[in-house]
Amino acid sequence: MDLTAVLLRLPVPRIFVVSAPGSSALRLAIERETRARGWVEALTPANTDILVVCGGDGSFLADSTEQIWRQVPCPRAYVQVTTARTLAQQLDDAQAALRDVAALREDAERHEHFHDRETGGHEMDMGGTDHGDMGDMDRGGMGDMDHGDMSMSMDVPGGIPMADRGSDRDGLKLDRLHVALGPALPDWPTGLIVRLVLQGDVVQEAETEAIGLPVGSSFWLEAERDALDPIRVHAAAAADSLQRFLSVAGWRSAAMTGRLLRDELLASAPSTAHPRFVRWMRTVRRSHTLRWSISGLGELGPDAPVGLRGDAYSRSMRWLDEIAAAIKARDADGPADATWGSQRAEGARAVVRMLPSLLIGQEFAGGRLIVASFDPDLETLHELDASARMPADGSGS
Amino acid sequence: MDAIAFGVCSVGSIAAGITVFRVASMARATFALLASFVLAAVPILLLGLTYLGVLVILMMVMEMMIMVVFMLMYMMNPAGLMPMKMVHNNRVSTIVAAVVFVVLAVGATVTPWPHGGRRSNADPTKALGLDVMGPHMLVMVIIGLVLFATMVSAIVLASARGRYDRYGDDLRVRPPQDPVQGGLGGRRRGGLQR
Amino acid sequence: MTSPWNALIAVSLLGGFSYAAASASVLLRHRASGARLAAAWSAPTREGARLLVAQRSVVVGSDRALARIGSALLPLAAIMAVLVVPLGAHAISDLSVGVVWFNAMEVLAWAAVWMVGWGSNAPWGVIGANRFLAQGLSYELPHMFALITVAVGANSLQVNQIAAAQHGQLWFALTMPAAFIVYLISIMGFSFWGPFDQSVGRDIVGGAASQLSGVDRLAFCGGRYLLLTVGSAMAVPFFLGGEAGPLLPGWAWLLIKTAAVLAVLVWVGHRMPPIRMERFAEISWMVLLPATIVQALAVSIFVLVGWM
Amino acid sequence: MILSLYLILAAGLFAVGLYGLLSQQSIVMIMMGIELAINGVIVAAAAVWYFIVPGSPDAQTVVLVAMTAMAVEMGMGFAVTTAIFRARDVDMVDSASDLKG
Repeated sequence: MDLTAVLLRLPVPRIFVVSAPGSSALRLAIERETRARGWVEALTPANTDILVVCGGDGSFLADSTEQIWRQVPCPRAYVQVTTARTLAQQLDDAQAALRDVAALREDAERHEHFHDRETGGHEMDMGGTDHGDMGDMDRGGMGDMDHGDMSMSMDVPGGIPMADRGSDRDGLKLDRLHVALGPALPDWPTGLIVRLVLQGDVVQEAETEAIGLPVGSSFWLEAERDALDPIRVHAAAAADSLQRFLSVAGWRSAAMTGRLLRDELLASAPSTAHPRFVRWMRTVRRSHTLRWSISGLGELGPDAPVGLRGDAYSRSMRWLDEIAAAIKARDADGPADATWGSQRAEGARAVVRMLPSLLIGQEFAGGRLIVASFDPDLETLHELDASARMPADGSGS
Repeated sequence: MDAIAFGVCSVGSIAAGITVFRVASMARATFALLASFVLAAVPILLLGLTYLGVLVILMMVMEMMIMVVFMLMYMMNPAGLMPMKMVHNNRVSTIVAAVVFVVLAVGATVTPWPHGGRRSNADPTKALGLDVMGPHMLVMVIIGLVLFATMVSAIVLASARGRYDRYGDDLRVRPPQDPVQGGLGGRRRGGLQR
Repeated sequence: MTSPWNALIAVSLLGGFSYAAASASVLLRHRASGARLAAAWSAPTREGARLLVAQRSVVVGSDRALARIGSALLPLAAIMAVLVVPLGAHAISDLSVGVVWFNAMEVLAWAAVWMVGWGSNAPWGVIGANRFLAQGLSYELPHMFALITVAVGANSLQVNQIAAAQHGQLWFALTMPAAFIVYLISIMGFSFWGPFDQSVGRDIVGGAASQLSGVDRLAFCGGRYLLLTVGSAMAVPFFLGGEAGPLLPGWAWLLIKTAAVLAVLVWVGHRMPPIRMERFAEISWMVLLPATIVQALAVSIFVLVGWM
Repeated sequence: MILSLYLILAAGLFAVGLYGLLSQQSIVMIMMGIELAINGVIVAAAAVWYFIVPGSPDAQTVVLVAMTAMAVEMGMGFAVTTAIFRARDVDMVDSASDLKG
């Protein structure tokens, strides 16, 4: 056995999940499975071994998936998941593929060859200047760096136009950078795209888009319908949002415990009152650093929906309240809020509308935190919109 | 050993210095300059001036890292994707530089330099410290004043916002009106939260 | 110059401690996520193997030369900094200006991280790189004043003499607490660890490191742990009395104290959420810097009066 | 190692810096030239200390002063560039020639 084969047996694979809208159930299943195996999630394609595309028939994300796949270094494996039942088997297969030296060598050679061609000629898809187009998304829509076009029409090598400029808050008129956030970004609301114009890391312009969702199916609405105890589902949804928020804030350990709690709540396991979760809630709530670091971001006044008011910190603490209520109220189950789904949908609608005005003028880190502090559930929004068009269903607002 | 180190580093230092004006990418130009400084510090270290040599490295790394940010801010084409000439009177400059080099080099070789005084056994770092805190105290005081004046005037020149922009016309606005709020105080409290 | 064995021992200790720090970090993460704890000790090995066989990623239009030099520079800076860390009676090279040398090597991290971030040619990388500079400018001045305070207190820039100056006295951690706290903060600052990891933050999908893979990533991530370890090892002669301690031999105390500082830093990294750059910058300039200046002044007066 | 080699190194650095100073258009690049030239001065001063006046630290003081000059030059240079850039949106010396006395 040669050294490469030995080394290939050792690694714990890193997976990068691209989730199509409407596939939250799969995303949660993958996250559970990842944790059970002790695997790790990658933040970028460059640090990925297994690319997992969940949901959709592959057509929706085809463009950006293709882009992402190109950036994944060998050894690598590709998995397209459509149902949770086959997930474990598929991941096992992918791991086996990561140990198949001969096949990997072949893939690596092709990959290298491809890169040589691509970098040699400087042929670039970065030069695209029509920002509205999805195919424009270099780096798989994880943030493309297409420099806007410039009035000086110079013949530039590689067809990369220079960055355009615009006025900024310091009166310096520096270069601008166009970055698109989503749809395949870790810890990002499914189905949301935010296009930013950055100067340095200050957001100058922003526009949001909720990309069309092919099949109206909302994981959280279904879970609520099926659950014996809707309050726990509500708490699980809050835990999901909160763990994403903490993850964006960079507090990885706390985010991971939040994720575990979410899964326990969904599985209706009796262990949610486990001292670990009580301790976790206390830690998050009492963290002065967290409060000090994020308060004052994205403040909304009284004209916003009730659930969104306040700043990022107060929104995250409301999620925590919700979780705490569900854990404590195990015995004395109060009536669940019947308008939960429609409130979520209304909140998401309001967020998509208000985000640009909140983001402009923020620094990039602040902007990400603001988006994460809303965590708009676009799946629910689309499902309720769809069912509102059908008169038979009365669950809409 | 020392001679080899000296030769390699000094040639490398000058080569890196020339590279600064040959590369198109501003980031590379800055790091070439940094390489030139670090390589030029090695001969200084070889002379036994450990403090000054290390200080040159320390200071230049920090200085270049600040410089690179300004380069990217103000230069067009910072990444050097488009080769472009940004020089004027290139030929004259080259000739002047070459002549100056030849004159200085010849001067350095032919001048009968006086031969060194007595080498003291004291640590040169300590000697320097005692010197600037003793006989040359005035130099240090003036350096201090100049640096302070530089800080003040540089900020005045570069900053677009003064305290009247931050605190309002009567300097009473609290918290200060900053585009991005800092970590101290100034958090708006009141009805908005919760 | 001492024997090459010293160098070998010092570098392998550095590697060993860094490995332990990486393991401990995985362990804490596994505990938080409810994954198997036993897997933690081998996790760095597995990760290393993964990165060794992986291709180096190539992003179109990236400045590969800069990115690769940068990722190699990070571990290199840590190894060169360890030259002046005293090990037993003698460091590998007990420079007369060890403090300044340590400071210079640690500042090389600025250049390394910036090169990697810029070289990646992705918005994440550039944002991360510039965040690290902002962070560097914020922690560096208080850090330098902390080092100056130590040097003044010990009357020397030589690391061994600084440790020796604390023998039979109160440790500097007690006599100059502000400097000690600032020093701990700046260790996390230059190794972008824990609350100060915004330059490789998750909100910018790994920031400066976002496009790294293969050996480059191994060097970069490994270098970060090496820096954290060197910083912790240096805290011992600076503030914790060097090898002073009862019963056990001196070298054992050195190792124990280093491990303790490292453990505290790793734990803090998991226990605290990151601090955003714009908030830290103001704290650093308005609180930490004046605090360290006052500390330096106080220590200088103590030295003049003869209390230290 | 002899003094003249050190002085030739210093002369080389100084000449390269001088070339940059004279030829470059961008203010930031000109500053790089100045820095290189000053670095030549630093090397020369260090050599003079070692070979000519090792007994007194005067030459070392010159190195300190030169480094201060670098820092001041950088700070003021960037401040002026920022001010000009804000006011007129140029960073080339040719475009700011009306600043001549």
